[in-house]
Amino acid sequence: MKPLELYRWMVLNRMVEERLVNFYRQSKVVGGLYRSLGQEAISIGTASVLEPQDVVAPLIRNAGVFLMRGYRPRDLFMQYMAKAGSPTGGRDCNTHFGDVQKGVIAPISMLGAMIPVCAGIAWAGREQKKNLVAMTYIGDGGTSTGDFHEGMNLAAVWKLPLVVVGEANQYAYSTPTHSQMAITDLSDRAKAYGMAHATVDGNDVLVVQEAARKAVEYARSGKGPFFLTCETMRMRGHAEHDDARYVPAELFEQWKLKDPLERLKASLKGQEAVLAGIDDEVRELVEAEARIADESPMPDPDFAFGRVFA
Amino acid sequence: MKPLELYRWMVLNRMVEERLVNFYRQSKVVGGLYRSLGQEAISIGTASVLEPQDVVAPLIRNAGVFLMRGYRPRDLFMQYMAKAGSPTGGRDCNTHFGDVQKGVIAPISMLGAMIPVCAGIAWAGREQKKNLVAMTYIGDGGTSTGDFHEGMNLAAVWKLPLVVVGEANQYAYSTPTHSQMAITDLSDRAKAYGMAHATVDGNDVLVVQEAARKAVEYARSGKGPFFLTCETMRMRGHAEHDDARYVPAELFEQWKLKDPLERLKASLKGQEAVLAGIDDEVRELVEAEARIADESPMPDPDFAFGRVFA
Amino acid sequence: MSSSTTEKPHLGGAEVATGRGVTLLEGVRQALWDELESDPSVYLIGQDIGHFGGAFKVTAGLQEQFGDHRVKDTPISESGMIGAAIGASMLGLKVVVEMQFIDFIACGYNQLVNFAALCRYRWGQGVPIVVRGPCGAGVSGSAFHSQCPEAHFMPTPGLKIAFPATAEDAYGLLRTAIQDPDPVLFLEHKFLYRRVRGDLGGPIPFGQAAVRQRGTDLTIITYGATVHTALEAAAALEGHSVEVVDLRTLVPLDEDTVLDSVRRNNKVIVLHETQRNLGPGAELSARIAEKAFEYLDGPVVRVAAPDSPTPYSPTLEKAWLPGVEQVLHAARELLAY
Amino acid sequence: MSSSTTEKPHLGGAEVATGRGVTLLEGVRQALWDELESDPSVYLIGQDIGHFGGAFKVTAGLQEQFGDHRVKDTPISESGMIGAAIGASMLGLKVVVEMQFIDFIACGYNQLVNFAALCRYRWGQGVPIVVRGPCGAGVSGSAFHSQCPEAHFMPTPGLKIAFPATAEDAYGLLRTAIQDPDPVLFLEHKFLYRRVRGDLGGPIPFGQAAVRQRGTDLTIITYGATVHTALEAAAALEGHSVEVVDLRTLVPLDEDTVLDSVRRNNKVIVLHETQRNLGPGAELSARIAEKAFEYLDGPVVRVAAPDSPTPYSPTLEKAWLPGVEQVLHAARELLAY
Ligand SMILES: Cc1ncc(C[n+]2csc(CCOP(=O)(O)OP(=O)(O)O)c2C)c(N)n1
Ligand SMILES: Cc1ncc(C[n+]2csc(CCOP(=O)(O)OP(=O)(O)O)c2C)c(N)n1
Ligand SMILES: [Mg+2]
Ligand SMILES: [Mg+2]
Repeated sequence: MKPLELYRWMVLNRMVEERLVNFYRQSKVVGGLYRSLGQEAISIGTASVLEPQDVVAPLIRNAGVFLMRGYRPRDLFMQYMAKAGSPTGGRDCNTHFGDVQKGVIAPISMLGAMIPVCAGIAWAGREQKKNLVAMTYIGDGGTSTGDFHEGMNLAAVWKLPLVVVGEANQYAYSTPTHSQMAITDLSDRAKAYGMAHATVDGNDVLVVQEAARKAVEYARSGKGPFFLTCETMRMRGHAEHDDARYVPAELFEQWKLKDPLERLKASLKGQEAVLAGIDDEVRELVEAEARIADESPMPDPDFAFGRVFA
Repeated sequence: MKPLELYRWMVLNRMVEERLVNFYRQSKVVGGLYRSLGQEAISIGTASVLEPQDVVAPLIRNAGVFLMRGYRPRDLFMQYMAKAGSPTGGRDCNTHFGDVQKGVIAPISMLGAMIPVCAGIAWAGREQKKNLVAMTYIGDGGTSTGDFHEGMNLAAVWKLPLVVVGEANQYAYSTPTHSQMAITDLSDRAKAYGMAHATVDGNDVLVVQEAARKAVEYARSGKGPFFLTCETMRMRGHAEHDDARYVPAELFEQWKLKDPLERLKASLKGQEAVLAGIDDEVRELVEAEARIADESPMPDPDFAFGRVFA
Repeated sequence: MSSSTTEKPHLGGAEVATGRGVTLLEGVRQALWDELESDPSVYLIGQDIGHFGGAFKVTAGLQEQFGDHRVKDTPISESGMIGAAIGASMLGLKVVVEMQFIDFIACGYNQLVNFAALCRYRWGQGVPIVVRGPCGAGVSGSAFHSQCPEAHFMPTPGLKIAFPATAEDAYGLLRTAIQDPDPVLFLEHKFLYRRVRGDLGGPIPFGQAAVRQRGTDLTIITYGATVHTALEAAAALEGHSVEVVDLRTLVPLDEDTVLDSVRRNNKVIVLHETQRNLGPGAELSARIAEKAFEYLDGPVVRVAAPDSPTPYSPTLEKAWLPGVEQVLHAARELLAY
Repeated sequence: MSSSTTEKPHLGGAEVATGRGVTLLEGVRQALWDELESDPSVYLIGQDIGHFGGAFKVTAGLQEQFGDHRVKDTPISESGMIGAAIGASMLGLKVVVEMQFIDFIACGYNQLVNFAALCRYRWGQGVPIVVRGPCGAGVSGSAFHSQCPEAHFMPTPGLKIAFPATAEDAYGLLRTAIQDPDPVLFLEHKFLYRRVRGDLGGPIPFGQAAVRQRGTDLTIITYGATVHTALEAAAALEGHSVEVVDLRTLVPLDEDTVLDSVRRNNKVIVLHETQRNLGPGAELSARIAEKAFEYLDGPVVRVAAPDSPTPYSPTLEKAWLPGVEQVLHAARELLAY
């Protein structure tokens, strides 16, 4: 995907979340708001290399992935505002939505659970000769779960076309990575499975895209699963209610200089006018979508019932 | 521990199990009988370096560990025969018994579960300044469980005095190791945790003892946990009912040449008379113990009830 | 624990049912065979289920017939196995996951109750998987190879539970389970595996209890292995006409058949092997009270295992298991009520 | 989900109870503080419970006071955490494990039900651990941050379950739980955390229900957040004298207080927030039938959540939660029975 396209997706990702912050401040967001500020290059860079037949399971920090898979900003807005028109009709929260037709699987909250599930998707795709790759994400903290282990091991033993993207963003809620694991390179997790792996700069969308392209190629070619660690920084609290006081100010400052959007901009010298045009187009789109979502109704109480079984 | 002592323990371990096979053939063993034939050097070599204050959690292939921690052959016989006089009074089976006073923790069947539990023991021991090391065992197959991962990671992050002995015996029930993991050296599992590790010949009790001594020293000195892989071969079926037809005959033949007892004997050239003396002493002991166990009563039905809560 | 475990007939009734036809274990195998044969989207995964045929040999011969893609060994990862089945089901596979012993489902609990069961409600995605395996006591399996886990899963919305008592039902219910659009926990009592025999029929719909014996004085509601205990007790209650209702599936529950029997007989015993406290018997007692209170000539009486783990020693296990004696005792008291 | 989640008062009664004293959340914190202070063998572990004070700030200030040995952060490993607590307990530590949300206990299910709960029966080894955390709906937490998991654990022999409804009980029951020689699942309803207040007393023994309101026409048996729902409903039933029994602990269950109330009032509603199918209400209904059948002037009626996951949107969650309206409806029907 071309840098300008990547730029547009990253801007869209960021503006959608910024608009959600406004909704949150207006108490229109029901529950917590989870940002991916500073990590957008990971969602955009990795999703940018997926084919239509591929299946992806985004987590709470992957709003950008939903957008790239065909969901509209209003879908995310309505999800966070628990509206009737949201993908789940208000039954589930934030990024807990999906549609197999769109190649998107909704997560459950229990961290790690998506890894075995996506291994199963990769397995089914191979059995069905769909030439698909399954991709999912995991935070540094999420790799401490038993499900991460069981899913990674199974994928390696079955040589499944699975790409797991590790978002090493320095923290799990308030817990710094060194209190979560005794390794410094998250990719070392893959060594227990004999799984191919790489660690890259997660704040450079071009680097992420290239690494993801290789990882997906590797998986699609039948060589087996791939664990791609993207080093980055969670630039907000765990959720908007969390002021992240536990993060040293210097850490934020140091990472602010590596903002993925600014870095991509810098690499697009001379195209300021084009970029500004994209910014305007996206801003308008987001506003229009936000208005639609905002004005849309809450679900009818009756929708609370039924559809437990087919 | 001196080679002759190690020899006695290994002979005791083997003769106890051989006597159990007789009981099994007489249908006096209730349920399955799990052998450690060919793996005795691991139980004996590792348990031989433990101090009185240390705590160990043996699994089904570690009958020898119970013996070295002060249990008598009759205890194992009675456990397997579900007798009233067994350590659990007939409430639980085979090696599902223990006594914190003896520094022995009883396992549950769910593989992997002992790793977090022994991490907790190592943690408590450190808090209580007991200068203790916790040791437990895991089969190659057992390392595929989520609990293995969560326990190993926790032990590494907390730098706990825990030694986990991996018994790489080529199979998990009928499943060869290559269908269980995509690595060939079980020690690679430790790399995901930044945990110290080593892989040694599990059929040479002197090698195992020396490696275990180093691992326990490392853990006791506060450096953190240690994963010690002992390469070996399960020389019987998963349990006595299993004829292990799925194991290539050559594999058995090749490993038979590495029988740990024979190898230790060979290294004790010139002491044949002493060894023969040990054999006789142990044989008599085992027979006497077997008789006591055999003649002992089954539990009173009333013992089925109560002691669910304190 | 293994298929060769010396099995002691603690469950009374079970032997009575032996006779011609195929065993319950063969019924399970035949259902798997027929589904693998008739539906290319059906897959089996589990530990040692391939060339080895599983700890109880339930899947013996299936990998040879259908290949190692359709019948696949897994690492020792219950959560990984169930999770993989969930993912595969979203792409259209129908995966049957074997727990080597159902007790180990505790290690895959989260995937089953939080992922598989809740998907359809949350975002409309069905998860047609079957998790099956040997359960139950009576074979000296002790605490971790004897469990009947149905009570731990019944409160989970979105999960169906089947528990056959006969070879016909094992076959018919398993075929239905595999084609069901929702997740199913399928419980096979290992004590019955080789003890009950019958002729196989076709698929059997969920939610239809079977009245194993008609009667007019008392109704015993049960399922699984204790259906045979109930039948033996009924036979022993000379002079009394006892009806035995086999629920077959706990979710969905055939309320109509239960209530119809209650309204006719007015006295009810609920019998199950699993522990008493908040066992399925509690739900039956509560529903009967709510929907047929005025028809009751006595309290709904529960006969179940005591609230302790299954002990190992045959003498202890026999005392622990709810047997014919307990049923007779409860029945006589209730009849005299 | 988080402590700052916009909370909507779906549970009716709860606000009524606000007033002077400390909040239920502060009661939990005070119990932890007092135990850490009075017993050096008490330790707390959990995710983000240290300097951060936990997702709900329950442990705020404890690490500063008692140090990072006694109050310790863990990796995201529920099974590892519970397993570690089990092991530590065998050497004499009393470890309190926080689930950031109790829903995640599903990931540590095996360690709690198969290891902790069964040790004493199997080999005589007690496992005095407490697993505690925020549970319950009413704060738009949707399916995985709203669960009341008690029904999934009640069938487990060897596990105690406490579920306080007031600040006093949160304090008193938690102190008892930490000193209890057996494993305890301690459920704290997050909707009550900052909504109910009271003065703290001393430890409160398990197995002693509290009659929150005396009455003569009808008994409502409940526990946790719905105690407040019951009290509001009772107040709204003008002209009728309603007794409200708060069980406080589900295991052990205070049968005496329950049966005494049933024998006096002859009409019973069992109310709980968790789903209806095989919820604790089923066990109460069954026990009352078995032990006080002849005292019943009507069926034991259950009021509980429908058998579906907790929905997210406030409009849906309000409809889903068993509220005052449902209790009034059931009560009027039963009173007229
Ligand atoms: C099994 C489980 N335990 C606990 C939680 C609560 N929880 C939600 S997010 C989170 C931190 C996740 O950190 P990380 O995996 O690094 O992802 P990040 O938030 O940094 O993107 C925790 C502990 C959970 N969702 N699942
Ligand atoms: C969680 C869990 N799943 C399945 C089993 C059934 N099981 C018992 S032993 C065994 C094989 C274990 O293999 P390994 O860990 O290599 O130990 P070994 O028998 O080779 O010593 C299996 C699958 C179990 N005990 N626990
Ligand atoms: Mg993180
Ligand atoms: Mg092995």
